[in-house]
Amino acid sequence: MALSREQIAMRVAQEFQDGDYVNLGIGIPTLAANYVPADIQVMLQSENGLLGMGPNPTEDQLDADMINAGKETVTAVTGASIFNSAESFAMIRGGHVDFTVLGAFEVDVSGNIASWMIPNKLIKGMGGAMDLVAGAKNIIVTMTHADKHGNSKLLQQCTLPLTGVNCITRIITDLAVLEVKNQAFYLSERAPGVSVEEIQAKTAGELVVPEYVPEMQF
Amino acid sequence: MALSREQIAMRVAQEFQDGDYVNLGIGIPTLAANYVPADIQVMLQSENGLLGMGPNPTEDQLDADMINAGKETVTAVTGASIFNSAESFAMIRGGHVDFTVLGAFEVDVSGNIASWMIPNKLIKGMGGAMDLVAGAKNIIVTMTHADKHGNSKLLQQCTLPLTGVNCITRIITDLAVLEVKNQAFYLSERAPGVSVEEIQAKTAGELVVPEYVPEMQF
Amino acid sequence: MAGFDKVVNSYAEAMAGLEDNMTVIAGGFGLCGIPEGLIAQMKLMQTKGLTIVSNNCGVDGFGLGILLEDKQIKKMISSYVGENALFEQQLLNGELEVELTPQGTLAEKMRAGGAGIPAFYTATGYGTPVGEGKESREFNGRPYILEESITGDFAIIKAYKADRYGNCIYRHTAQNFNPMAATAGKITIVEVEHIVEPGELEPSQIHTPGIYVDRVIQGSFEKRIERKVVAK
Amino acid sequence: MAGFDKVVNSYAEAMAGLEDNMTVIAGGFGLCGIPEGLIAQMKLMQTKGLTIVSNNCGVDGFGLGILLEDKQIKKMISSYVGENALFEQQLLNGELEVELTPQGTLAEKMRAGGAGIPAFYTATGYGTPVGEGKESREFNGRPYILEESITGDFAIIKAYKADRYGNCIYRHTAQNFNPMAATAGKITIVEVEHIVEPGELEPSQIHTPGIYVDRVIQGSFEKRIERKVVAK
Repeated sequence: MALSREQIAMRVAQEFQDGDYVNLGIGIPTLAANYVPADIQVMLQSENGLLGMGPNPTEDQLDADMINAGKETVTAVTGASIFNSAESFAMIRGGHVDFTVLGAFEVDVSGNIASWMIPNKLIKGMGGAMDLVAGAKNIIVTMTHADKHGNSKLLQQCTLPLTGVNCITRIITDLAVLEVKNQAFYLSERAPGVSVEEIQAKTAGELVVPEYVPEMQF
Repeated sequence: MALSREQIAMRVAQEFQDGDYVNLGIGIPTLAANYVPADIQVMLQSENGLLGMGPNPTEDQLDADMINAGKETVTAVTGASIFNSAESFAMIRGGHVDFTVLGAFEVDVSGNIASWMIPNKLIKGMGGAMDLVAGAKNIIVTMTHADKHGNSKLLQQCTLPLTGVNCITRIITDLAVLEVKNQAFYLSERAPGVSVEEIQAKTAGELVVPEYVPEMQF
Repeated sequence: MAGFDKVVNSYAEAMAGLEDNMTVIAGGFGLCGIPEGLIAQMKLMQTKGLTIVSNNCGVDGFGLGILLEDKQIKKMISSYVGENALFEQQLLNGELEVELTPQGTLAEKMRAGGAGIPAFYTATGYGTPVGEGKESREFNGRPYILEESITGDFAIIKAYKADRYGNCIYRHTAQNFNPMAATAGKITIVEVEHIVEPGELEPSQIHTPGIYVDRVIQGSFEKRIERKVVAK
Repeated sequence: MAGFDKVVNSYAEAMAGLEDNMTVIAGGFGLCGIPEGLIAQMKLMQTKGLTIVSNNCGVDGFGLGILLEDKQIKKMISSYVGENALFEQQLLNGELEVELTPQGTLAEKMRAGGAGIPAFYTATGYGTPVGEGKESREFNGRPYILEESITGDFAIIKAYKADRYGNCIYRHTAQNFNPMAATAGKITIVEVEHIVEPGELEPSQIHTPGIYVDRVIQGSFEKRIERKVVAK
């Protein structure tokens, strides 16, 4: 059965290693912070200038000067640092952030990603997404495998304006975990109870399926 | 009579205006700090990362962590700020320093300056001089008008490797104050008791002499 | 002798010299760390045809959003502008131009503008609409695009503390774009929660050295929270 | 679970992985703010063929100067190297190569290296020997040259305080090149006067966020003064 948003987030959190600096986009990626394994530590970077983002504040802790990149009130963990936007993106662009997790409208077999703009709809802007996909060492895209109408979001070639090129190496959807390499999607795990056939049917881009595809472990 | 080093420094200090941020090179320029008029305030920038350089410390104040660009122990004035080298040169390169005063081997009518390298002598390096001449809004060159052998240091074209091009607008020597413009040196003041003829004799580059050349006032 | 005392006593004095069609760089991220009173003064002055460089354009009725009400803004250079309806309407009507710039590129463009660096290469935006029409070049086998720096006629920023000489420190994440904006204005004005005397700030802890600052004004801030989220 | 605790217990551990022919970026200005113990460890390791990027090369017998004694340095990238006789001798003998780089360009090259900016334009050095062989281009009618960024296999820096996570603050003008160097090393090691616990440093006052730092070592420093000048 397709994963819930929380289950996708749980699977994402399994990617983290002890000591990773991680930037989590809005939505499912942010949920992943709730599922960091108990035996490891990760530190969250928020691109408005906070390394070591903590949970949302209590009413007592509420502070207008303490927000995250989603403009939500947050706290800082012990050992956090706070800096300006140029420094924050020096970290990101310079490859110092170990992991970026973000959503997408489309991903293709070349590792291209489209996540910020749908022509003829209102364009709100890319925020920090283009810097993040150009800079992080590892990027994980989280999204549903297909849109509401059943159209695949894993394409041979993106149709929407791109956020970045040749940058996506791993995708975690509600159906599967896939690697992007050699101009194809490599299926490496499937959601519990989801068949390879269903994944094949919902993957428009070239898909490589090994003989044995294990189920995700939670 | 030709000015002493102290007198050159005194004449340099007359250029400063209240509220100026000033970078003073090693030698005569540094002496100018001693002659800032009593009714104005200037703040000294030292390119190793100090804005608001104060006098040398007493023995009690001596601190290895508190030096200037000449690597001499210094103090900081009240209201100083201390920052890294990239920030320091952002200030300089970005044109935020109002005045730079530095020495030179040669200056020419195009506003070129040579101050860091004599071929076939040991090359020690340019330090921050190239950044300073490229960045400051106003640069004053202080030097003797001629070298020990009587050769002019104000040339039609510099012969030594350059520190910067088209950047010098004002020169204060032991004999004169000159502006550099329209491919010529314009004589604007002479040292007390120094004749226009002497200045003409010691200026190799095109020199424009107005009808009346006032003596410097101290 | 005024020396380095940059404190002015009114918002009118603080924004003196602002004229139609100028470029203003504004610090802040969302509604966090914005110079509320300087923005209000710009509305009062009714200056038109402005180009505003700021990561966002406030919200309807607060922050830079209030400059939209009387159509004072001709062009916005921002990374994200999805927070207000008036913006959307003026954009769709063709009354407002927007130049969307990746957030990190925007921060770096301001820094470069202040630092005398006219242009730099970045991988951000290569192969996307942001890279269109820009020079691209490979370094070590990777493609980058050339981005030019930004400077403004004015920069308006918000600091937590500033001394009379303009040395500033920022509080928490209200720092954001303020330090870069401060460097990139021909005239830079700091609106501040607390004016202190020179010497009260530890020199090595100053975020923005006073050399970048032309005027300091004591502000009074609402500090509105854009998205209040509290722990359950 | 090591988490973010980056403290190592010996200089050998601190410099582990350093090999012949690597590039090392070193913080410091003259003898101020230099990682004395890490340099001494490099001498002990007798690593050869090093390219050292640092504003200066110490003095005879102290700082980076001690790496000259056994000819460990192949190339120096510096702005000013006039402080030691051994340097001069090896340079004249052709045993040592030097790439003189304007001080501000050097600082910016390190910063750019750490910030993922492969190259930038600067007016510094245009029309001088520094600009020879480099691309030049006009922006707004002024000529600039293209300078490429610098990164190193290692960066060695000196901080006043660092917490176990590698967050650093510097004291007075011992800051200098250290923050930029910290960002530009594949492996960055901080030698520090005082190791503190996470949370002891105010987050918004940290000069170098721990993300740039791989190892932290407690140092003991001579802090030699290069030019002692006292008021008369």
